[in-house]
Parts: sequence; structure tokens; C-alpha cells
Amino acid sequence: MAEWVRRSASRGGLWRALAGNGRVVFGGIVALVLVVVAVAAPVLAPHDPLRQDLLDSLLPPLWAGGDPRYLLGTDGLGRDIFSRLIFGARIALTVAVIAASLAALLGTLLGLMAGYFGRWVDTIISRLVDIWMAFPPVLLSIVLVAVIGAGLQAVIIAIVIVDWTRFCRVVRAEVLVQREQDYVTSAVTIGLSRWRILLGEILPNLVPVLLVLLTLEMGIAVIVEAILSFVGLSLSSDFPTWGGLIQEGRQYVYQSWWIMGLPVACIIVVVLGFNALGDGLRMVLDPVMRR
Amino acid sequence: MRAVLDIDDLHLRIGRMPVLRGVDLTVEAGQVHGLVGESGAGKTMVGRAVLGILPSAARITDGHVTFAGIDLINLPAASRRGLLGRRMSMIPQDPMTALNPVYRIGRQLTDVLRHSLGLGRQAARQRALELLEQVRIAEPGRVLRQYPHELSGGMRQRVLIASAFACGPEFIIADEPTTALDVTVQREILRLIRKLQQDKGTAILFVTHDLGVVAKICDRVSVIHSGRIVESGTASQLFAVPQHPYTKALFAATPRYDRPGNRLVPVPRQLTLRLLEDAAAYDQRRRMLRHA
Amino acid sequence: MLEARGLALALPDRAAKPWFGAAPLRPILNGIDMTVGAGESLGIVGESGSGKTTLGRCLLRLYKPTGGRLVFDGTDITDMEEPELRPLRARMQMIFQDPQASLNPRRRIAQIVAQPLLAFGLAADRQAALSAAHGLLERVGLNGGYGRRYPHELSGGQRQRVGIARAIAVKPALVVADEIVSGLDVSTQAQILALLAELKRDLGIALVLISHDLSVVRVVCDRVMVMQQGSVVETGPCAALFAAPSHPYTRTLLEAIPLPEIDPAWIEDEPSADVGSAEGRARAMDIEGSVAFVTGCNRGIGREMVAALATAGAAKIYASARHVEGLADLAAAHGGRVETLALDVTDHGGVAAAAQKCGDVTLLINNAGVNANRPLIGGDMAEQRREIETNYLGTLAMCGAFAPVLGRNGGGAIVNMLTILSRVNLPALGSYSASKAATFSLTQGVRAQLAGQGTLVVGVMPGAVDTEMSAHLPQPKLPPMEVAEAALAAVRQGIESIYVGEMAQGVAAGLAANATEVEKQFAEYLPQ
Amino acid sequence: MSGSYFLRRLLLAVPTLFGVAVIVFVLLRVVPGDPIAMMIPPGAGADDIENLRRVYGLDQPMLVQFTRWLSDVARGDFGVSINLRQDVGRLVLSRLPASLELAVVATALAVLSGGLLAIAGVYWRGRWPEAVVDGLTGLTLAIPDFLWGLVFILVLGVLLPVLPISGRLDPRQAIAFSSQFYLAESLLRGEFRVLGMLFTHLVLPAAALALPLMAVIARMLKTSLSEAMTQDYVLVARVKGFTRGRIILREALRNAMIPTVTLTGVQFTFLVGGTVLVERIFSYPGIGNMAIGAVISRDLPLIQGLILTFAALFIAINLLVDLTTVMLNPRVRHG
Repeated sequence: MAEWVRRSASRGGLWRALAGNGRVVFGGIVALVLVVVAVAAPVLAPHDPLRQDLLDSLLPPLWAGGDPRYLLGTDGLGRDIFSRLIFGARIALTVAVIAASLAALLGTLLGLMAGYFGRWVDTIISRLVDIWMAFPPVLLSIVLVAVIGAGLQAVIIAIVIVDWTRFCRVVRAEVLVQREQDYVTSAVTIGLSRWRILLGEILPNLVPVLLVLLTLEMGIAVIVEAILSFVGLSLSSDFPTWGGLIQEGRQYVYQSWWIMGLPVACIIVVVLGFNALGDGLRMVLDPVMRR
Repeated sequence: MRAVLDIDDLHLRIGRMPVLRGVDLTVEAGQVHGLVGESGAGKTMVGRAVLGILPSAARITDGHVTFAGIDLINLPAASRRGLLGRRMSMIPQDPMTALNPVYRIGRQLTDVLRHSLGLGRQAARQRALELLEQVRIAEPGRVLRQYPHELSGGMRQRVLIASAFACGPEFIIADEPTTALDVTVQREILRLIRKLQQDKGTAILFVTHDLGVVAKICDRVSVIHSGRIVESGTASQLFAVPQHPYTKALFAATPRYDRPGNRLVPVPRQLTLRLLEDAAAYDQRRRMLRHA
Repeated sequence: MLEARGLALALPDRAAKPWFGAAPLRPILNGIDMTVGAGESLGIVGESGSGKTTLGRCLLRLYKPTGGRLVFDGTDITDMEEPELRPLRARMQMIFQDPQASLNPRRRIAQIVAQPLLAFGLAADRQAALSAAHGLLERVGLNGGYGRRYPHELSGGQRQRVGIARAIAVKPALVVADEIVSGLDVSTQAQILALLAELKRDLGIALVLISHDLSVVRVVCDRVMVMQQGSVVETGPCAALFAAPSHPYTRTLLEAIPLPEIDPAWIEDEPSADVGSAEGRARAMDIEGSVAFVTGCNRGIGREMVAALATAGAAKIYASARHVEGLADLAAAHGGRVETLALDVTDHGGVAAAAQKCGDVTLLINNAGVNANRPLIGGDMAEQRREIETNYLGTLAMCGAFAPVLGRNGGGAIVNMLTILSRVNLPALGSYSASKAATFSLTQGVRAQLAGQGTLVVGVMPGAVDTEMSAHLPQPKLPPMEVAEAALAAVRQGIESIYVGEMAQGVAAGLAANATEVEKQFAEYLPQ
Repeated sequence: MSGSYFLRRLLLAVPTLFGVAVIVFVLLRVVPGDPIAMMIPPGAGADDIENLRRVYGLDQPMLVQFTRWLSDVARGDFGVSINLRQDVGRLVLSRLPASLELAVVATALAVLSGGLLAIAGVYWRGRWPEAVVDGLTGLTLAIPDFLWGLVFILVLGVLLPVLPISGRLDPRQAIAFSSQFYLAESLLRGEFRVLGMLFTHLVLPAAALALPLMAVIARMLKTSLSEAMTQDYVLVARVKGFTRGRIILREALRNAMIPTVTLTGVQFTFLVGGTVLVERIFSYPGIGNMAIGAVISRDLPLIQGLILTFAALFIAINLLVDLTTVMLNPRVRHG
């Protein structure tokens, strides 16, 4: 612990650099707000997101002369949109963190092995990636969810199974580059074992790339979840997901465009946030660029 | 003798960093003038400033560059382009990267002929063949049809030399033209440059870090350190009795296979520090002058 | 300590890969034979594509050779797998060409240097390794806070110092340094080379220095190996090889180096075949397969000459000396090829008998000589007689006795080991100089007389040599091995007079330009 | 060399397609919902169900089903759609042209706008147009086609209703076409009113698809162009007295296109994959829309046929990208 504190302190320059990067700050704020809203959803939401009130259906938002009880209006079944958005953030964040991390873990492991061990390991993994790349990703995830059945788990599994190749391809290519660097040769000359070189020498040099990919993947996971809900496969409409709201809003788009507009805006902000965070991290963490 | 190029008190900054601090240098007609210095001394920037191909962050802050009576600093970009290729050209450092990899040699040799001399396709091709023969390329017809990656480094440098001499310029800047080559190829290329230069009476500013190369090809030499010429003179004079301590230190630091017993003496730290301090003091003075 | 026999490496040529199946193999190294002795420094030179870098990595078993054997410290490491190699890796280290790429950008300098200590268990713990690393960094001239920095915060020269510190951290027996100064300015280069020379001297590390720059190799190394297209074209002690390169490629390479001195001819002439230090050129002779007779083998140049002949592939070597018992180890070292015999060259009967006995000799090396270390006037007459009898009459007797033998065997060659003092008298060694001057004159005469039967007669004029005979002379002195190698190089190329070492070459050049001036300078060395 | 290289790539496509087929087949056999149960009218007996299972071969062991299906596929017979009761091959072919036209228009949009943005950014390096280009690519890169589609519907379809947001043609217009390539056909026939109408329907989904690819192309090409502009051969061209515009277009562009084409190849398959969702959003009658419908209705033969079609399309695109790279790069061409 003391070691960690000391190291963190010595990296004061890094924190300063992070705080000085506009993209990191913007992305960080978006991520922070998402986390806070997701955790504190029951406290923040003025209504039960599932409570229907058919008499109050399709109320406009407050600024368009709506009912002051419903800040952002209501949907076709008279459910409070504001509360649904807040609870939707919970599901979005859960999917983003879990699915992206698992995809990163799987893809990185396979990518490291393919890049460093080469030969038949590489052949098998690369073949697998080739086959995966021949599927349209959206269609594959839709089919997967159709097969596994609806539910949060199914969505996460589908994202991991579809998106591990993103990590695998990048990591493999990067390992192939790093492997030829002389610092790896030098690690061989001091007698380090292959796994130690891979995990102790090469992997740390992939951290910036991985962090960037991970943040991007979180944005993608949010979108995929929305897509699956939109297609009507993700979660039953009892779950207040952003995608479900969009799907519902699509029906009323001419009467009440905001039902679709508000969740779309939420997703766009979150995705832009994750992207900005990824870009910013790449700038700050690259030791050469930091110079 | 007539001066082809006259650089007078040239100052240049990259960003806020002073790189050239009052360079004075005169290249006379038909002579090879060596500009020797270590990396960071500013030698490449001198050539770039003359040709007007500075990096975007670089600014000339003071001084004059006169080429054949033309003030290059205040010359409009279009007129400068008119000079380039036709009256001034360059032999670049790395033949591996200085030819465009996606085009045949023929196109890369003829484009300058067609652009600068207004030759037609056939005439340009004919001239290109002659040029390749002049640089002693055995099968010029075949080479014209080849891509850069099909040629060795030495061959590519010959092509680039042919291209530099293509329009019969009065002045060429050779920027470390043999640094990337093996020694045996280097000798052939230096011979070739010397011969073409003497035959055509071209003046060359030969930028290099290698005292040995300077000794072999240059008529006059200027030694540059931290953006200033510390010593300048005829080659025979400078190699016989170097005057400036930095020049002497460079000689002492150069290993020679024929004198293994001579202990190599790195350029003394105090000397480097003194030169850098001088440069800093110079910058300080200039700042004060400007504000006064 | 490191020995390679027929080392070969071929890599798959991806560009020529056919539709199906594996890519064809492209040879990179073709049967390299080489040895690196403990504490020795060997330079490997060659142009791009010569395979020198690949060879360097092969020697450290970073690549697995596809042919030949590689023995390190008596262990055959040719086919070892990485886990087996690991313990040996502490004894062989590498310094890389590009220090930027060879230092892990994510580690601090001190960690980088400490890492091998931890990996090989040479430091008790992390703390000990780090403090040792700081010591090492100071040793290579990086004092102060460099340990806490990252590689990209250092200059090129500083990074190369870190690379050196890491390599010497584990106290290796062998270090391969690959083009370690090629990207550096001369001033930085001089610093790194000075550091390298200092460490080599202090730590007794065997060094293999790979470079395209012959001047760099000459400054740092004892021996040099010239490579071209994956093969060794020539190898030998630096002094001999640079003085008299035997292979045309080496000559071209040397002549192509632009020395920092004005020389208008360099850029105008086509490359000439002449070598600066050698005069004249007669018929060359291969050492390989020759039968040599060497006098005065019990010490100095004679001993080394036997070794050099054996290495060069002489079929048989008669090693003679007054006291034959001192030669037993020579015979043992080189197996059946060396035959020892007792011979005092002043005993003319013995000389005749030797010529009778050794009828197959093709290469006579007259090495026996004595030095009384006396001035001419005031010297001991008996000692001076002994000098003349051994240095002059002994050589004369040998030449006379063996001339018919050589003539019968197709001409052959005679090498007379002289000294630069045969060309100008050094008053402090006045009688020795005079006796050698007589032998120099003898060499010229014999050469003229034997030209008809096709015998090459070589005079070897070294400067001061590091032997017992000239123990009292000041440094720098030539290692005797270099003199022996230079003599054999002269035979191979048919050079009749060869001046070995800077001193000898300088004096020879001086004599040619202004003999009186040289005599005046030598006249200052009066006996104490 | 390039000939044999392409043959090898082509041969490699076979195991990839086979892998896709295996995975799809296995995946779909574990579908929990029974497709037969969905298609029978209420009141049908167990016999009827059994009958139907036999008709569709669903009563056979998996391996038998697979080999039978595969050999059928090899003969061009993709089976009969359970839901639409039509030949899958014919169904796919009838919808494919609409998707191809959408993808081609989107690609053309992306390449053109991305290329122009990149060149403009490099030409005016360090001045405001570069900042605009960077901002625009950053924004368009972050937001995927799905969201762009929704945004377009909201903004240009609903809030400022200037463009239609559904279908390929106005259903009130009855226009006879002899092929499914409406766009190409009306262009060839010179029917510009129809062409205009087709375009108004096509432009939003095409733009939604094009924007992310445009951003990728713009960013990649701009980076490669900037990189190329620092190369020595550009320096040499400057010394030859060429103008900046000529240098960018004639010296740097072709070099910069090599990495751009390679790296945007993958992105291009994403564009084709994106048609699935964008067609759904805009109710555009292409194979993507059909595929989602097939998944929702568990129409096994149709899903299989469509996924194989996409896989074949992707592999073809990758080959095309490779071919382009090789054409651009003499080093590989002669390698």
C-alpha cells in the first residue's frame, strides 16, 4: 500500500497532465455523472419508472407546457420519462462496464498469445478472428440474443462474444510490433521467461492502447444495448432501458418526438464522453507524446 | 571570385528556440563549400533557409540571403518556385526516402524537366536518358522504367544527383548526401558529385558532419556550432592549422584507423559549455537590443 | 571462450514464398569460423547486408543457427533451448544499436539497470538491486538523478551509457556491442568509445564490437574480422590487417574511408591496388598447406608465429630453438602438426643437418635473434660478436642451407624477422641495430639471388615489440601475435617489405621523405 | 506475385465461409423457440407438427441436417423460408439490389467527403479549416450510424420535415421497374424525376451510414497525408519548384492512400454491416431489414441464407480492398 501511495505521488505529473487535458476532463465528467446517476437512481428519480398512468399519457415536457409533476413529460403509457432515463442509466452503465471489461479480457488474452507465441497459436486465433469478421456484428449480436434469450446477461454475453475481436486484432498487431523492439531482445538476454516478457515487459506498453480501446468499447456497449432494445430483443419493456424508450418513441415520433429524442440525446452524450476520454487518455498516456 | 550565394547575419528560430544566430557564409562560383557541424548545430537549417523549405514552425528573424543578386528572404513564393529546380536544387540525405515510392524513376526525373524547362514528353525522356548516363548508370532505359525499391541505395542516390543537376543549376545544396551509404558507395558518389560539379562549374554547399568527407571534396569549409560559424577558411588551411578550439576538438574526437595510438579526446565539456554560454549571452544581448 | 565453427543461418524469404508450402530459405550467414578469447576484443566490420548484426545475435543465441556449432565456455550452446540457456545468459550480454528501442519506455532508468541483477539473483532484494544500479550508472558517467528518469528523457549518448551499464551489471564474460556509436555525433562517440575501452580494461570483459566504421574498430579492438555477404573474408590482428590487408575487399574498404586530411587524389583516382605500408609485390604464397620451419621458437614472436601458422592452416611446422625442452607445450597445443627440434643457428653443422632432415619445407622463417642492449662504443665485444653470429651469420647460414630445399619444393618463401632499427641506427641499441642492418642488406641480396628459383623473400620490420627482448622499451609496443600475423599476411600477398605498427610505418615514411631528419631524431636516443 | 497472392487469399476464403456456416448452423439449432410451433395455425394437431418437422428436415440428427443443408447450399439451394414460404435464394436476390445501392451510395459519399476533408485539412494546415476538419471528424467518428439515423429522423424528418424517413419509394407512386436496381435503372433510362425521388429516400440512410466511414477516411487520410508531407520525397518535390497543391495531390496523395485503404477496409465492412440496422430504422426494403425480421420470427433458413450472403459480401470486400492496396503500392505489386 505504501509503495502504491509513493508511486502515485511520484506520478503527480501524470495527474496534472490528465487534469490539463480538456477531453479527459469532459469525458471524466460525463462518466462521473453517469456513475452518480446510476448509483443514486432511486433517490434521484421522482417517480417509479414503471408506474403507468394512462390518463397522463404522452404529456409534453415542462418547457413545452407540460405537467409540472413530469419534468420531461410521459410516454404512451403515462410513465415518467425523466425517471425512466435515470433508471436507464443504471442498465447502460452495468452493460458498459461489465461487457467491455470482459470483452477486453478475452480479446487481450487471445491477442497476446497470438502475437507473441506465433505459429499454430496465431494461426488458430487469426482464423477465428477472420471468421468473426465475416459476420455483420449487429446481426450476430441480434441472433445471439435471440438464441440465448432476453435479459441483461444475454446482452452482455452477446457483446463479449461479438466484440472480443476488436481487442484481439489490435493487441496482436501491437505485440507483433513490440516483439521486434530491442527492449524485448534485451529481456531475453537477461534470461526472463516468455510469459514474464509478455506480461511484465510487453503488456505494460499496451496499457495506453488498451485503456483507449476499453473506453471506446464502453461507448459501443451502451449503443449495442440500445440497439438490442430497439429491435425489441434486449429486455422486456418492464425494464426502463434507453433503447426501449427509443423503440417506443419511434411509434409516437410525429406526435411526441421527445420520447425518442431524449434517450437519443443521452446516448450521444455518453458515447461522446467515452470517446473524448479515450482520445484524451491516448494523448496523455503515450510516453512519447507526453514529451 | 564571384559569389553565388551570400548569407549575411542569418537568424532563425524554430518556435521560440534560436537555431541560427547570425550565420555569415559565402559560396563562390564553381566551388564546393563544406558546412560541418554536429547534430543540432543548425547546419541543415542553413540549407533549408536558402531553399525556402523550412519546417512550418521555423521563422527567419533577421539577416539576408542573396542568390545571384536576388534577395531570397523577401522573394514572393511564386518567384522562389521559379528559381527552384531551374537555378538551385538539392541532393537530399537519404536516397531511400527521397524518391517517391509509388512512381517510376522516369516520371520523377522528367517531371522537373517538363515543369522547369517546359520540355515535351519525348524531349524530357531523351534528356533523362542522357542525365542517367552522366551519372554512370549502365542501363538508363531500364532504370527509367523501374520503381525506386528496385534500385540499390547507391543507384537511387545517382538518380537523385541526376535530378539535382537536371536543369543545369548554378547552385546545389547537398545535405549529407552520403551519410546513409556504405563507405565504398560513398566514395563513388563523392567522385561523381565532384566530377559533375567541376564539369558544369556548379557551386555546392556541402552540409555534413564528417570531417573526412569535407577533406576530400571541399574547397572551402565553415564549421558551425550552436547556430554560429566558428571558423571558416580554405580546406587546405583549415585541415593544416585549425584555429578554433572547437575545430581542434572535433579533429581530436574523430577516430582514425591509421592512427590507432592517438587517444580519442571527446570534445571537452568546458568547451561545449562555453560555446553554449556564449550563444545564450548572444541571445540575451539581442533581446536587449530589440527592446531598447 | 566463444568458438563458432561453420556457423550458418538461413531465414525464410517471405518475398519469394510460393503459392503453397514454406518460403524458401535465404542464407544470411555461410559457415562462419571464429573464436573470441577471454578478455579479447574482436571487431566485426562489414557493409550493410554483410550479416554482421545477424552474426552478433547468433553468437548470443538470440537466433538459432541452422548449421555449424557454437561453443561458449566449453558448453555447446548450438541447439540449447531458451530455459537451458538462461543461466548462461548472465555471462553473455549485449549492447544494442538503437538505445531508444532497447530500453523499455515504461521503466525508469534505475529499474532497467537493476532488472538483470534481480533476474539472475545477483542482488538480495529490490532495494539492493536499485542501489547497485545507481552505482553502475555512476560508473558509466551518469551521476545524479538519472535513475529516476524515463528513457525518453535522456539524450542518445546517455541512453547508450544506460545500455552499457545494463550489460555490465551482471559482470558478463562476453559482451556483444552492435553498432553502438553509429547514430552518435563524433564528440559523443568519442566519449562512449573511451568509456568502452576503460571498462574493457578494468573489467576484463571479452568484447565483440560490430561496426561499419573501421576506424572505430581500430581504436577499440585487438583483432578484426571483415565480413562480406555472410562470409568472413579476412581476419587477423588489427595492426597486421590494417597494415597489410590481404583480401582485395578489405583493401577497397580501407581505401574508401575518407581520412580527415587533404588528398585530391582520393576523389579523382580509381581505387589503386597498392597498400600504403607495403613496398613491392612478388609472387604470393598460401600459408594453408605449407610446411614451415621457424627458428627461435621458445619465446616472443617465434612462439606466436607457430600459433599463427597453425591457425592459418600450415600442414606442418618445424619449431626449433636452442633449448628444445621449452617447446614441449607448443607441440602439445597444436597436435601432430608441430615438430620440435633443437637447433642453434650459429652451429652451421646443425643448420645443414636440419636442412637435410626437413626436406619438405616451403616456408622458412628466420626469427632467431639476440639483442645485447648495448651501444656500439663501450659495448662488450663478446656480446657484439654473438649478435652478429646469431642475427646475421645465423640467418645467412639458414638461407644458404634451405635455399636448395625451397627451390626443390617450388620456390616457397623466406621470412626474415628484422626490425625498423635495421633501417636507422638507434644509438642506445647501436650494436643490435648494426647487426640487423647487415641482415637487412642480406635480405636484399638473397632476394635478388633467389628470384630465379621463384622464392619470395620477405623482410619484416616491426617497431618495438612486446617481448622479453625489449622489455625495457617504453610503451606502446606491438603484441608479438600482431607481428606474426602481419608477416604471414605479407607472404600471402607477396609483399617483400612490410613495416608493422604505427611507429615502423611512421619511420619508414619519414625515411622516404627525409632520411636525415629521421637520423637526427634517432640520434637523440643516446645510451643512458 | 500478385496473381498467386490473390489465389491464396481466395482459397483462404473457403475455410472462413465454412467456419461461418458451421457457427451459424450450430447457433441456430440451439434456438429455444420452436419455429414450427410459431407457424402452425391454432388447433393443429400433433401429427401436423410432426409432418411439418419432417418437411423441413428438423427431425433428422444435427450432422445429417448440416451435411444436407451444406450440399444444398453448394448447389445454390438455400432452402425455403419458413415464414414467407418462398425460396430463400430468390428472396435474398430480390432484396440484395436495394442494399447494394444503399451501400454504394453511402460509400461514394463517405470517400468523397472524407477525402475532401482530409485534403482541405492538410492544405490549410495550422489554420482554421484544419480545426474545423478535426472537430467534424471527431464528432462524426464518435457517433455510430444507428444514432445518426435516429438523429436524422428526428431533425430532418420530424422537426424540419424536408425528407422522407421511410421506405425506398413513395408507396403512392406506382412505378414499374424491370429490375431491382431502381437507381441504376432510372439513371440509365434517364428518368430524372424518379431518380430524384429515389435519392430523397436514399439520402438519409446513406448519410447515416456514410458519416462514420467518412470520419475514418478523413482522419486516416489526413494523418497519412501529413506524414507523407514530412517525407524527403516531398522535400525534393518542393525543391523542384512545385506548388503545395500539386505536391499534395500528385506526390503525397497516392502514398497516403495506401495505409488509408488498408485501414478503412475493415471500416468499410462495418458500413455494410451497418445497413442491417439503418435499413430497419428507415424501413428500407433491403436484406438487412429482412434479416432482423427473420431473426425476430425465427426463420432459420432465411437467417442462414442471409448471414452467408453477408459473409460472402464481407470477404469479397476484403479482397477488393487488398487488390486496391496492391494496385497502389508498386513494392507489393512487384515484391
